[in-house]
Amino acid sequence: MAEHQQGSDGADGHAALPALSPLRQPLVTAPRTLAAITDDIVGPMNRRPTWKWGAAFAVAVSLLLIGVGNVTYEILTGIGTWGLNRTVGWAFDITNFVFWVGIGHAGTLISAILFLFRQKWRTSINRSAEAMTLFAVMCAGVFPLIHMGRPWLAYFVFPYPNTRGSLWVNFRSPLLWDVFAISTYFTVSAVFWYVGLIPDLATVRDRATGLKRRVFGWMSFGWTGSARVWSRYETLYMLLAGLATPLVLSVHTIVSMDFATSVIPGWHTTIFPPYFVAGAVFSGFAMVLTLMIVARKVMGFEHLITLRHLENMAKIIIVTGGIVGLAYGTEFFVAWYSGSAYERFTFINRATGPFAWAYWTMVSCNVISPQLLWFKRLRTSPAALFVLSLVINVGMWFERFVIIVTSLHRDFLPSSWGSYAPTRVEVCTMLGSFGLFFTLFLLFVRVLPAISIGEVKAVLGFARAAGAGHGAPAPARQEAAE
Amino acid sequence: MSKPKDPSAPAAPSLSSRRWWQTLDEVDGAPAACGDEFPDGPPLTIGMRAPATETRRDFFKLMGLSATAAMAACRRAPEQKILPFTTKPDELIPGVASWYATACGGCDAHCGLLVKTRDGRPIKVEGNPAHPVSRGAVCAVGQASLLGLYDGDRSRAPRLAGQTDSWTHVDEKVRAGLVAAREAGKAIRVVVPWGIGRTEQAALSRLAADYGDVEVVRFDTMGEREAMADAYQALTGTRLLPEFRLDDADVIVGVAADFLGTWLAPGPLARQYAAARDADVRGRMARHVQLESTLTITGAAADARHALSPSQIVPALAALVRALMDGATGPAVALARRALGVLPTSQTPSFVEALARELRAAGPRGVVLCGGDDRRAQTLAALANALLGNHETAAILATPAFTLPETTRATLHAELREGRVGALLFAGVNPLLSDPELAAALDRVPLTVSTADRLDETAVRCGIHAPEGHAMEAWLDHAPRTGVETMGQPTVAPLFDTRPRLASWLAWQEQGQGKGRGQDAFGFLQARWQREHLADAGLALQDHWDNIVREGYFVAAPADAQPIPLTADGERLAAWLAATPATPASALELVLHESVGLRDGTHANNGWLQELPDPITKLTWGNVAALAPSRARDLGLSDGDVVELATSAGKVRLPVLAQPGVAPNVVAVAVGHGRAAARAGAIAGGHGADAFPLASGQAAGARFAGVAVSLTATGTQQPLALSQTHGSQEGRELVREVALGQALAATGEALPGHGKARNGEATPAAPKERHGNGLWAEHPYPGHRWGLAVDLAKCTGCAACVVSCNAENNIPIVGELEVRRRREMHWLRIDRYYAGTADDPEVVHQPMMCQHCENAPCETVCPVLATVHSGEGLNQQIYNRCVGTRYCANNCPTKVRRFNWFDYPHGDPVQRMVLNPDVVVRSRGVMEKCSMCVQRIEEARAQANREARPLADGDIRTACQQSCPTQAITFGDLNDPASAASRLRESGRAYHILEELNVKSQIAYLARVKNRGEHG
Amino acid sequence: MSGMTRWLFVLLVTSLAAAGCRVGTQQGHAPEQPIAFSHALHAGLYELDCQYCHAGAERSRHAGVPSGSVCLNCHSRVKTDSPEIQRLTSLVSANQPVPWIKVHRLPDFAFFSHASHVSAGLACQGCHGPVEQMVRVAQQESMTMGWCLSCHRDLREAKPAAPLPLATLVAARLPEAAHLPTRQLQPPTDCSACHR
Amino acid sequence: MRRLMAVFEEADQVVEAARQARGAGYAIADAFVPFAVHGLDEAMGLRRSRLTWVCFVAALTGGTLAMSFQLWTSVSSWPLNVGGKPFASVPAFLPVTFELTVLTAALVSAATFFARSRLFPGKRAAPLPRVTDDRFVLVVETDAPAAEALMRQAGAVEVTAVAEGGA
Repeated sequence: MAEHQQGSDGADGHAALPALSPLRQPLVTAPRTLAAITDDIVGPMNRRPTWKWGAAFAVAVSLLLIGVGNVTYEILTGIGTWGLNRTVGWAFDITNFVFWVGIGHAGTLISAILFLFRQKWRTSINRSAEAMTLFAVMCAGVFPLIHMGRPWLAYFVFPYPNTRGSLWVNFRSPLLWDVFAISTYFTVSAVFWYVGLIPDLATVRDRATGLKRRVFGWMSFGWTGSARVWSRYETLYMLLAGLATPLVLSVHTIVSMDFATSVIPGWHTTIFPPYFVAGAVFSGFAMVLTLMIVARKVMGFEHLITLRHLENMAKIIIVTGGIVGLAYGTEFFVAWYSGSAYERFTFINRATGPFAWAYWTMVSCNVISPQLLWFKRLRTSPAALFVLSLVINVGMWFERFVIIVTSLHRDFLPSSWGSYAPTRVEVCTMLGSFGLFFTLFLLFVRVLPAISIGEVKAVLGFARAAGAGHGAPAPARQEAAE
Repeated sequence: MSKPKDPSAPAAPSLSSRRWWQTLDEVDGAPAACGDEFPDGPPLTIGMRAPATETRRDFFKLMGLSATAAMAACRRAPEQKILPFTTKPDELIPGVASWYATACGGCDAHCGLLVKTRDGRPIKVEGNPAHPVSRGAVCAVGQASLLGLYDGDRSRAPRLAGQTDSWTHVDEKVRAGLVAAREAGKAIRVVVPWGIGRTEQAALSRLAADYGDVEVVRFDTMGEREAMADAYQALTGTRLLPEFRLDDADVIVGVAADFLGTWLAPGPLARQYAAARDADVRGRMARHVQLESTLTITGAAADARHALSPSQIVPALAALVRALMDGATGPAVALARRALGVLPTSQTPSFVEALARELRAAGPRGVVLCGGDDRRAQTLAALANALLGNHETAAILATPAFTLPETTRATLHAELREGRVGALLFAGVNPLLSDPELAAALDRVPLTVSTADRLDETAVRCGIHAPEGHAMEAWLDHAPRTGVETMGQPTVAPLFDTRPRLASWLAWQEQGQGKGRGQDAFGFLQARWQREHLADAGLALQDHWDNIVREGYFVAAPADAQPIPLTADGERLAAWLAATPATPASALELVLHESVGLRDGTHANNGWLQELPDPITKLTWGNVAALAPSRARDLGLSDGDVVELATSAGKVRLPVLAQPGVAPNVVAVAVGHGRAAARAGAIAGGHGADAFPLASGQAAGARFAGVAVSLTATGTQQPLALSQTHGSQEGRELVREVALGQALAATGEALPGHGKARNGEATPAAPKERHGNGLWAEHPYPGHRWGLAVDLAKCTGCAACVVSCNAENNIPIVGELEVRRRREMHWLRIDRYYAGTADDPEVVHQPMMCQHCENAPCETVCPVLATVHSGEGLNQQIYNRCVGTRYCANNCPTKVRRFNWFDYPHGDPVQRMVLNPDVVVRSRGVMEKCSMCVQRIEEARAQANREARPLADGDIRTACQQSCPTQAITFGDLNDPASAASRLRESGRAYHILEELNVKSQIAYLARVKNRGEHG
Repeated sequence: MSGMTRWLFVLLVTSLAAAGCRVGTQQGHAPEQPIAFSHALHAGLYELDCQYCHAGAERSRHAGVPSGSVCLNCHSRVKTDSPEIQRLTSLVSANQPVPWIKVHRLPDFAFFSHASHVSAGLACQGCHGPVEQMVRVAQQESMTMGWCLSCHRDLREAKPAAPLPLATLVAARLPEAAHLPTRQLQPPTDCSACHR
Repeated sequence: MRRLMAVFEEADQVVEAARQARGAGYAIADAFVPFAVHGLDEAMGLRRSRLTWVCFVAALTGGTLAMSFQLWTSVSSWPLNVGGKPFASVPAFLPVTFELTVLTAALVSAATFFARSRLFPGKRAAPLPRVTDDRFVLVVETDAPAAEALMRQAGAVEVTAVAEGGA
């Protein structure tokens, strides 16, 4: 019976859907049984890793090791091993920090905001997007720590009772806000991610045997799929999504305040929070895109992560890219309009000074290149999207570099004007962070269900409720049952 | 690149609104400048760290880096021992500083010093304010001479034929050699520095008495004093040096004389100069016109400056003398006429007429200061002064007569060539550095002795090296001015097995017959003083003596020296002048000059001076071939291009620097750099190039200025260790200037374009709750509120304050590579900006230290409260709390915060002794900056408390303030309206830097004043 | 657990540990000294004034440990048979310092001045405990920054009048000293008072 | 008392079955499903979870604590003049307050959920076969044959009677 149903459904499902809602591509173009979906997602975890995965993992790990080596050297020798100087006190370190925090944004944003807006298409990508968030925040977190002159005293930034009469911390410092923002963001995202993972862990448990079963049994908290728990679970998930959404916005707002609250021309500006958030979403989605396009190829998820997912993300990139472009323009206008000679100089210097090359790289990557996405052919071509997403990530990295370095290297007193050039250690440290990120991500797609089984099944339900939309699926059932 | 701000601004008499030209060669972005080379660990430096910090830091590292730290944290810190004296000297209390008045050994000026010693080691040099000549002024070199004391590369024992040996052997050998010379009827020559004291002269006359044909040659590397003395000999018959007193001058004309930086006695001269130009006190301001070939800080300070090549100096002076002759009387007129007769005349430079007019108007209050070793120029300058009649006034006086039989360097060369010299003794001087010809002749002298403090270029060629140690280790007196003697007392026992020069002279007397033999140096010196000064004193000898030693100087009546009578015969003068070598004009003329830091190279091994940015070029750790920007452009050279300079004498490779203010056909090179590590010391080695080989070979006459030189590009590049690479103010009102008229008019109320330095307060000193332009009530400062006032009208950029700050605050030396990476650690820097045109620039200096802003941007952003505001308005930096995020430095508008990029290691236990025990030595990874010498504030407060009295204005003097030769810096309590600092902030010239940011700087700057004279 | 989480964990543990067991505190530290000198005997029984031996206390940052010669002022005659004294004598005659072990230690970034505190009329025991009862000196107080601060804060509140320093009185020749103003103690609480 | 355990293959069937079973007055013990089946909770007549209130209270407490701790440290415990700012720089304290609000809210809600649902790491679970994969199970508090018929009619592929506590 099951076979028959599947057959028929499969047939008219494919035929019917376009007719029913011509505007809608199917969310999931999978063979239509729940078991099949479980197989598709859990399957890769049981198969031996493909050579592609192995190669990717090898590269990632070696990058990670390079990074670890250089960071160790830096911590043992001194920040002097970086190219910084008395004028430019931050460069690669904080650039990478902001870059990774930015990457870390799309994850929770996709999950939370799209969940709240009931955007069903999120289901195939939210799991890995959230994982990406966690790993990116880890990478980000490393930089504030190693950029300290005395990282072994980093615990000073926590307000713990001490013997210094109690000397607390400076709650007025944006850096301290960062400490709280980043750790909160990491914790909440982790909880959100793990809560979403539990039912799927149970699924894996119930198909596994031996040690694996015990491990996943431990990890899945004894989940039985009870409907009572499910309904409570839905509430919790909704709450977490509701909490995560403003959190996502607050984190990059606070990161932007590292600059906005300072006096340095080019930093001291009020448009930074929205500007940074947009930028973060922009870069975040680009990174999700990069990862998804790779993942669906390598893990064979083409039918779960469909062109429609890619296209939707491309659209969001156009929008956020536009916002970022607008911000660039606004900065210049305000610099001129403010009448502050320092502001004006800073921005003229940005576009024409020693670091003009970085500025124009940024503009062409972030403002010009996304305009190609107005063409549907490009929006729906994974190859093109892949290239574009990489370009955008390069551009967003340069955005942070431009903001930090060009503002610092020529500020108020011309006597102190200087320059900056990275050293090998800094470059290797940055590579290391990419190594860390991809190592974690590749492990993730191997050992955990990279796509939310439960949610995809739920969506499948709607997909199968041919045409009747989200409403009561019952009538559709009868038809199908005939 | 930004364009100059608003070229069409009206030419109001304020620098801010004058048109600014773009920086010359923007080094920014050039790979050479931003040094992308991979820093391999900490640079080789002699930065200083106390030994104890090591264990503690490792302890913390361990703590932070692993979870086992929890345990580690509870461990007891390693044990420390206390090793008391076995018998404590009575005068010494551990932890309490004692001060000794003594004389500076930095140069021939021998200014009066107060040396601070802690637990037996000198840790700071300050000026002796009571000293009648130096009046508390100490230059950068004097400040740094402290580090010279702890120079581990000094000789640690005497040497015989290169091998270390005992003093007794050395003395025997020297005495034998001297006797041999006498027996052989050969001459014995002693090469001594200028300005050796009376006692030393007495000691040398003992030698003369013992060994017959003993004559001394007074030597100064650049030959300036020599040339001057020759000129005065021609004019007066005696080889005297004029002593200038500028306090009362109305017109000061400097001719190739960097008298604020390197010439004769820069410290005292700068003090007098400041007095002469202090419009607030005098009601008028001496006008200063400078004629020079390369830009010096003296030229930078001048009201008008004319760039002349060396060959144009004599014609200009001749024209000036001619112009001064009409209306003048006295013997000078006739002499001048004769002199001008024999000198080649050229067309009069345009500015001379006006200059002569000003000088004539000033009469005896006009002074011409002439530098360089061109005897013709020196003679003309002397004549000009004579025509002004200031030989009879206090403007120029003769320095004390020299009592020893004397000969000149030229004669010595001749004698050496003829092989008439049986013994040649070098009293610490190092002629072979600059005089290769002498080196050649040296081998033929049986006995050669050097008392240099290290195995320098001369000592290494001498058979015997009898190291004299450091000035702070010896009793020695000096006579800076007739009637004034400075007492130099030792402040520490000799660190090494060295012996003061005076002792050596005495030890080398012929033994075994009659009086005064074997007398020790101190006894000899004291005996002389008792004979000459104390005999007639009413006081008990001992009291009087103690008094002199305590005060550090002695003024004998008459305090004033004799005027200089011109007694020369015109014929002989004319003949001599005609015979002196002229400075020929050439396509490209070389100027070798001393630099403010290293001077003639004597201090090449001094890290503080090597890392001291040159006040004008801002170059550290080396020298350059400075060209006029237009010339460099024509030659297609940009900063850092290495060129080869070739003169008839030799070749040198140097990087080019396009230096505004250098005369168009001049290449200017600082001497004293590029000495070999084996000769000068490890620190000097490998930085810059030795320019002396370029000096013309001739024994006398102009050797260092006006040498014809050729320049060829090598095509290679060498990054320059510049501490400042951008010369324009970009039209920002950082350094402000007012004209003299305005400055005098402004009594109290603000000048146009000058916010009164009040941070928008009702009164500057209202301790109650103050509302500024801020959003919230400001924090009250009920007690004291410390602040500085910096008078840019007085600051000459001489950088004495910078070195003083280094010494006081244990600031590490980071080395050339790190400076190239722009990581010098100076808490106090001097910003230098240009105005005007590239070839005729105006220069402004601005000492820049932590502004101790009330609304300090750095404090708000520190996550761990490592920098917060004190109840007395200080911006405190707590090193042990700092985790090193560098956010504060980024957010500092004046970029005065310095970060410890590495542990600046300090291998040398000798050098470590210079550390100030009242200031912590910062570890790697922490931020540091100017503390307004908070240790001095606390010291003074504790003192006042113990004496149960309130702190008085002047109790506290910051390191930079104390030794400032021009007293440009004033520290004080801003809550006390009567304090000097508060009063200065009330001046109409006062303003704050970046006031528009409302950071409320506690440092007030007083706008620069220029006396533009008849056309200004 | 990796990256940030690991670091956070380490830091948390460390900081708690640091807070818990009071880093660097040496309270109760009582090392064995090279010579068994008893403060109980000298300061307690014989009531020698502290500053007879620790002469720097009123004038210098460092109270100072007496030079061997000071001990011998008495012990050249007193109790010369004791082996301890003989060890001392031999050290002094060999011109060797006595290698005392430091008991009260402040880190080298904290500047403490005995002069300021003694001349403010504070009793030595306030910080050093009842030394006159200690046979072997032990660190009585925690000597942490918080401990210093609490006293400074309290005194700032209390504003007690301080007697004039002995040195001042002597300088002022006692009769006039009566007319000298008395001082209010205002111990600083600024960081730079101790950290420079 | 015994229970009926009906196994379905489709989500809609279990919803339908639940609705009818309640309509027929049978008490529904619980359902076991592989994903959050839309409408099942209404069908089973489950009350809305009160987790939202827990979350709200937690947020309030967290926020209040955060702000008051910052005020205490910077105003009363050790007031320090930082960049001339007032001791109580309330605006500057908002970011940390907000972050801690969210943090406590999230952690407390999650913790409450796990506690209430008795889920914890390592808990031994005896899940019904395939309910985490592709089977939907409805457990009814009865063993009446009518109920069984109803289940079958609603599309149950298998109906078994189990002892108390069987699921």
